[in-house]
Amino acid sequence: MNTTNLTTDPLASIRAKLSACIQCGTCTGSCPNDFAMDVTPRYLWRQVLAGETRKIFLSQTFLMCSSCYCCTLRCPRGLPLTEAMSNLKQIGVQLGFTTKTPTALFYRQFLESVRRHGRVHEMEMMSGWFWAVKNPMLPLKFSSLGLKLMSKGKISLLGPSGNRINLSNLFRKVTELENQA
Amino acid sequence: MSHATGHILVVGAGIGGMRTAMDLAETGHAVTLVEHAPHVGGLLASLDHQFPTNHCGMCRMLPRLDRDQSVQACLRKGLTHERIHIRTDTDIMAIDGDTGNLTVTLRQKSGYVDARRCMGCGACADVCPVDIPDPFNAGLSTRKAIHSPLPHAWPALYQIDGTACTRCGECRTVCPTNAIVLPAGEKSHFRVLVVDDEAIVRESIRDWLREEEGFHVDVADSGPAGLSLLTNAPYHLMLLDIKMPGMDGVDVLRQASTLSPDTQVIMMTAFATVETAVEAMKIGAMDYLIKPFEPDALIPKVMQVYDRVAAMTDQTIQVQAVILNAGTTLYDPSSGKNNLGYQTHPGVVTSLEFERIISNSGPFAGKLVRPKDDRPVQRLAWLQCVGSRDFQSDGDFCSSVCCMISIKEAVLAREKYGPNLDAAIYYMDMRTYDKSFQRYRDAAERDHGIRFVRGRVHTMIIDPETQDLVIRYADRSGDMQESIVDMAVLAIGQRPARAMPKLADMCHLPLNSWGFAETQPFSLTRTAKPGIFLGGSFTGLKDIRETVILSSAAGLNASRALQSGVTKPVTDALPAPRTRDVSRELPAIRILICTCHQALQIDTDLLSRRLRPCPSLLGIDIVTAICTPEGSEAIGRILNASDFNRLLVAACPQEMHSGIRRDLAQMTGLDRNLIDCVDIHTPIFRKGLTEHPDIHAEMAHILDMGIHRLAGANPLASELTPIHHHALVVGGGVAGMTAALALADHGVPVDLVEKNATLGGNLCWIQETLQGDKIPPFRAELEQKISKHPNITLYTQTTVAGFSGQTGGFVTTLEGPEKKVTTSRHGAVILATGGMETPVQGYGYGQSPAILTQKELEEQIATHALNIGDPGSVVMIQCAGTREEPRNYCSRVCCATSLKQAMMLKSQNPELAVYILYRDMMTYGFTEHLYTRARKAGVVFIAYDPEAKPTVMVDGNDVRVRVMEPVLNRVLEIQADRVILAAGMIPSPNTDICGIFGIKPDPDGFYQEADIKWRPVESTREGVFVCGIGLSPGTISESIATAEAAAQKALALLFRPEILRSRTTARVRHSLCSLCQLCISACPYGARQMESDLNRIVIDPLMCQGCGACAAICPNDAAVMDEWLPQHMFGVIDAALA
Amino acid sequence: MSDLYKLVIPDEGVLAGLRRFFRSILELESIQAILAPVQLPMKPSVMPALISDPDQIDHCDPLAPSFPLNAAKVVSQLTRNPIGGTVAVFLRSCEIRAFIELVKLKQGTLDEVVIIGMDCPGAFQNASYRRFVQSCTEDPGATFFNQIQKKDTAFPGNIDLAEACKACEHFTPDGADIAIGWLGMASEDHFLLKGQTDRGLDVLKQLKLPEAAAPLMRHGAIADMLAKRLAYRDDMFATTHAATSNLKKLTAYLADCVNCYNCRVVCPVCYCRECVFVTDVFDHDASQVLKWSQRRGLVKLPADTVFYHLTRLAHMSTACVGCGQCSNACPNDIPVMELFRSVAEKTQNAFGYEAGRSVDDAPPLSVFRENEFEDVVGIKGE
Amino acid sequence: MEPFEPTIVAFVCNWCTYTAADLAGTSRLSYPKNIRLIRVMCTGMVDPQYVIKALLEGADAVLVSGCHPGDCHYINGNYKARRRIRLLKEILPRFGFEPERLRLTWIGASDGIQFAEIMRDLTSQIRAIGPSQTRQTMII
Repeated sequence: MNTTNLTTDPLASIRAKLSACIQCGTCTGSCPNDFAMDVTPRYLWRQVLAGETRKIFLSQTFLMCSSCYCCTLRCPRGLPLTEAMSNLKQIGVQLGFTTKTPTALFYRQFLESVRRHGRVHEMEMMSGWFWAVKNPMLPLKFSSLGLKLMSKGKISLLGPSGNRINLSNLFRKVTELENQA
Repeated sequence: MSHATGHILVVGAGIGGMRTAMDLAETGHAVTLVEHAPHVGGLLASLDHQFPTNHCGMCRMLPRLDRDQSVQACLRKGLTHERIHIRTDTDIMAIDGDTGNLTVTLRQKSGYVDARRCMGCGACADVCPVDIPDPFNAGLSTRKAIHSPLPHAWPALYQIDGTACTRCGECRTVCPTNAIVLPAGEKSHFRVLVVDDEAIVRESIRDWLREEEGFHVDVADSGPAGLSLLTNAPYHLMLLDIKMPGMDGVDVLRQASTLSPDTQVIMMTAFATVETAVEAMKIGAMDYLIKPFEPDALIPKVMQVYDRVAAMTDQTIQVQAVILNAGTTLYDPSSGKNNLGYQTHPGVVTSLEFERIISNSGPFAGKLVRPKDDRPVQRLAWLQCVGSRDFQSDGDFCSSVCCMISIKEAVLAREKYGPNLDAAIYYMDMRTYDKSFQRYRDAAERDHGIRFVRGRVHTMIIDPETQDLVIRYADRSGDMQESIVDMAVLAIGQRPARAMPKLADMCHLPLNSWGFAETQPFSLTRTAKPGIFLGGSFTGLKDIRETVILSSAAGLNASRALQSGVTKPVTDALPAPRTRDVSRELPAIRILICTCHQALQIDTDLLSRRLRPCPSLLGIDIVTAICTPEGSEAIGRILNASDFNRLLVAACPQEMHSGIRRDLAQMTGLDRNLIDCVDIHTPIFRKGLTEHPDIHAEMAHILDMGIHRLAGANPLASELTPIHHHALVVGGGVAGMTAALALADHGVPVDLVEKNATLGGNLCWIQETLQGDKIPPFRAELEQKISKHPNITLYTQTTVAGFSGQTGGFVTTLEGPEKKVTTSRHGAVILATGGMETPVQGYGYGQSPAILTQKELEEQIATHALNIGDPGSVVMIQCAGTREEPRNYCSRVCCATSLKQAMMLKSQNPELAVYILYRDMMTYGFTEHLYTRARKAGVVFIAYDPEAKPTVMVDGNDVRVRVMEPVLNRVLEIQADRVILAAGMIPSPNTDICGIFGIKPDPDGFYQEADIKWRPVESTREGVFVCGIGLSPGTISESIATAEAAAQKALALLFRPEILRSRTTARVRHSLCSLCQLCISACPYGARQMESDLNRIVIDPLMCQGCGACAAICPNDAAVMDEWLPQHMFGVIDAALA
Repeated sequence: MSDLYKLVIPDEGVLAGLRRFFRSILELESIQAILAPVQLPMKPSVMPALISDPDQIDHCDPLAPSFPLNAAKVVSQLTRNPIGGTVAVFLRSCEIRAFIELVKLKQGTLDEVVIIGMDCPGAFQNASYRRFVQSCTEDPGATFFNQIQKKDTAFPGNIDLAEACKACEHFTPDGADIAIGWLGMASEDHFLLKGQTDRGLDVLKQLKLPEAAAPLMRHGAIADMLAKRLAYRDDMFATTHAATSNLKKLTAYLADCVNCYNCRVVCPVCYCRECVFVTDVFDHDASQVLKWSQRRGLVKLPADTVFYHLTRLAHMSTACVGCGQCSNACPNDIPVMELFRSVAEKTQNAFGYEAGRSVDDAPPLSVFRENEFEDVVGIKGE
Repeated sequence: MEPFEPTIVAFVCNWCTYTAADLAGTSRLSYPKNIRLIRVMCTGMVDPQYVIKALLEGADAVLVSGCHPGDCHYINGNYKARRRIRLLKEILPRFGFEPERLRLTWIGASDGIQFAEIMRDLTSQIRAIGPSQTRQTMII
């Protein structure tokens, strides 16, 4: 842990939230996605406190968080852990650490599809994602899932049947507001 | 009496309450001890063993100097003391009046059984159809609606739980002495008014209450109709609906509360209007029910009111002071989120329930099985911090004792159920903060094989097939662990006392944010209101040692309040019974046999023939019922002849404890110990006695043994030991000063001896306490009080050179400056020689000015000599050279001091980086909150293992600290501007105090207490009391509490010019003694010395506790104990085998 | 500097050698007096005496097979309070061991005494000794000692050693400061003098005696006497146990006892000033005696005979050194020593304690440890 | 003649064991009436003389019962009693008193059930081994 002063760096806001953490491990014990995380949430909070910014954004942990709020509900110090996870996601995007990871691309495709149709066009989103990730094996992994969903009529090639609304100006308004904040 | 005595009320008769009551009674006050439960003992009544000794020692709290004033038996059977009036089943309704003259209203709940007539035969319980959960076994087993309050209670007075009794009357028909009065006389006198606009509600309630319960029920269909009924006839209870056309329920309530204020009101509300119901409760409604409700929701509420009304016996008493010892309650894990599956998963039990499960008098008679499915248990887990250190259950404080309780239970379980029982404790910080706890924990881990696992278990999962409990937790290195157990014991934390809200608003007590009462600065017992004091664990869960200390301290402060002349002293010396001197007469015994309402047919001359030849037996008289007033007149008539000098009463067990011996002593003028009482009813009425008992043979043995016991009674009036009304306090620190002032305020002249030139001890360098109270003004005020106090003579630069003599008359030689020697006599001694910071070795101490101890840091902060570079970093290392052999004890205060100093530094310079390297943060009690605040303020806490201690590297003025960070699993190197070593405390290493005063030190050099839990401020020698840091490390207010407790114990010795020696005191028959001195080493209290100049064995009467060890080891009975002379024991043995 | 010296035996005989040795000790200015068995002028009986005048040494007769009383009580009286100087005492080993027991009970001290012991040849009962003296032609001591050295046990007046001495395995004076060894020294012209403690060595040094080499034969001689004695002892235990294995036999064994308590008076380790059986504790009321008689039909008086012996066993069996004085003193020739030694053997083994072995072993009932003798507690099968 | 009913003398410590006896009484556990309880302040006070006296006077068994080690009100009374009983258990069997006739037990304050069980087991044990030899022998 380098010994530069910890306060002048992007994680300051999160650190203020987590400083009361007593490393009891309850969040790790309660997290349903814990199996998929390369670094446990408890280790992550320790890294935040130690200011190891680069290492944090290398790991997948905060991206795996599906905001089920279990950890926040159970933290004996009442810390807003899920909020911290989503802040990490935002900071990751703002600092460009996480633009290239498959999960980030998946989110981008999802937002793109919602912006264009007002609802998700699964086929368009998944194919866009496969294309963006540029990993030829990926479509094969999802093919069995896709065929099963198609057979049940969950995915239609033409996209969502209901009325479609273009939400471009809504998204533009949001990006304006974010830039002001 | 040297000081003013008065009548003091003690609320709560747990361990704390009993300790306060006994202390005050021993110093001459009259005490009323009030207890809500039907028995004394509180939580301790159901605990068989206590840490850190794993033994039980409750009875060692009993008075030692005038033992004959109180009961001499196991305290779980109950407490009786001449000057303590105990009222169980009683609540405080109101306390008013100002200081020194308080009137208190008490309400005693009736037990529906006449205490004088019940002889505890238990026939009623056999026929009672109603089973209710038994609080003694924490609800795990059941008992009947009519029951004895505690299995151990003696005499076993049965009582009925009014709310559960169905009034079936079976018990009354069966009771041999018809002692049972069914609850609440006639039910039809209980008048209920139902006000509801829906007819269906009115009719159904009326049917339930009138047909089934037999109450008088009237109905009204609207508010005004109800009110008119209320005006012309009083009702005990009104069931009031809220949603009614015209006048709604709340208006009716408002008018009814003025119209007939003592009518209890229960609101009936639909779901939507619950808020209004709660509003209604604010203006006087007692409770509310949500419609639609079933009879079994309504009837218990009605019964509660019915009972209270029927059994109301309020009474007011005048007292000079009130001491609240109402203790605390344990957290109920089923409240809140109940994420650990308490009562839903089988095998999840609380620590109290586990204590009962392993107890031989527990629900399963000591078999370790799961309560719900009786499955045997092989694998056990203790989960710490349930309901404590947890925001989610709004308990951000540490309950201080759960860690130690879990260790104790784990060790007891392995000792009792064998080594193949797997016991693990899951904890965050193992809080072993007292001086003996660390070694206890190490022994648990090393010798008893208890596994200590760091990790907080959040969820209890049950494996559906095997019904095993699965524990998931993240261990230190972060990966997930699972372990399967049969039973999980929840170390439940504390919550305020059940009666806290009521008592708080009655006495206007300020409460802290968690609902516990707060006390004045520097005192753990005094409150803002002068006449009110808090004792024991009322201010927050304490272990037994602290509870006993705080209870004695509260007693001292209450007694001190009486001395300040604000109150008129009330001396109610007990009228000494005029006793006839019978020492010259041969034993002449008369026997009184109670036939218990002719339940026994006794042929007196058959009996006396069987007892012959017994020249000392004058005659046998029969009394029908000794416990009734007619019985006592009959006795009066029989005993007018004064030919006898000893009286044997043969009756039921109740009489053995009733005041009959005292009444007969007054009636006959004989000394109380010449009257004895034997129990002949239990053996004769023994249940299950198949063949008809030959009662005369059975009784002959018992009476014969009684006669020989009584013949051995010592007729001589017991001698008096003179007490020198003068006290010696050694050590002028905060403890010494407090003790000296406490004694001086009670009119006792005190010699305060201090080896340095000035008073103050450790107060000289400490600036501020944790709570922010400034020390210098407090120290100045204490010193000023001491110098001005007429009763205190101060000896500075003086040490104690010699000490000898017997309790109550010690001879001390003091050596002052320039070898000035003074000798004086003292009745009691209080040692308060204090302690100092441990001299530090290692961690680079001394190699750089940047490495300081906590004391040096505190001094530098005070003189603002501290300037750390910008932004600067400070590293604090806890347990630096302590809590490991050779000094394997926790000094209790250094963690809190580090947090205080860290917050001080952070407030001066928020940018400062502060790291605290710790093993276990010992922030017990409410200091836990400071721990959280320090974390929030940005202090970085790094835990280290004792094996991988941090190392400090110094080259030039660059100081670096290297430590292994357990979570990141990497070694961190911190550049530090200051390194603060928390080295803990050692006792002041001055002259051999223990050798001079003839008391034993403990392995670490502190004073060895007579009993670590039950006699914490008494040394191993009677008359020498110990307090302050010299006794054991502690905060300033804790040291003050030990000093006040020590003063209270010394007062028990000093306040009378002489003390009546107990009847059972050892005596030496010098003509037979061959001075082999075997009896000296046999005496557990060191009460015997060899006076070489007299060539005799001399006994210190106040130290002797009458155990008889000396009498047993002496081959030719030169050492004997009165009342137990060998020839009389032979007589009893002969009688037993006659 | 070895701790072995020679006690040269002059041609006048062993007795003269011993007397010269005692005289040389008495003449040391650090020794004020010497306690030794003395031949009384008026009658050929031997009694312990405190000799201060060297000329009187010629009366002392350490070889006489007379053991009138256990001198431990005498030495305890000499050391209960400061005597003002140092006294040498010549004691048999059972007297030394009894005195060590008395020191533990604060009845004496070892500070102002130099203990001289000798390999104990054994002695006769008082009655037998008187018969032996009459039938002896010349000096009884010398004749006895010569016969012992020649292992010839056909003593004049066909008498035999006391039972206690025949069963005694502690004949070497291990507790003494100075030990005189004659066993295994037959072929030498001197006895062995061994300083077993610093004080003993210091006295021997002052005497400037010739040093002695470690004797070769001694070890063997001791071993075979030990074997003989142990065999006799174990046989005695067996017979005694058989004779008292139940109450009926025990009462028969003690039937002649008249509660005269002589066995207690002469017992060196029964140190009580007044035995409890003569105090008020056992001064029973007449009504109680009548009650016993009514209950049992008949009660032998004085009562408490078996009770007395059992209680004495409980009190002093752990301190019994087997000196045999109790049998010696019993007017009705009850074999008290056999009973007490056999029980003492068992009780001392139970506590791993040997009476008189060392001053530092505390008497078994005066100390305790927290976890010991777990098997005694509880009612599971025996 | 009727079946043999043993008489057992029990020296019972006033603190723990007496409380367990009362607890057994109040919980209405039945235990045999052959037991004669003699209350002493502590087992450390039971002089070997009392045990010998009881056995010689015709007691079929003597029980000494006190607090568990560490619970003793007088700190170490029970340890001393244990050594004395160890001594007596060495002497008395030597003269024909079966070892079962002298027992030492620890009974805690809440061992009411154990107290009743011990009394029952002890009585049945002694009933099994028959009357004490003191009944047939004339004690002198």
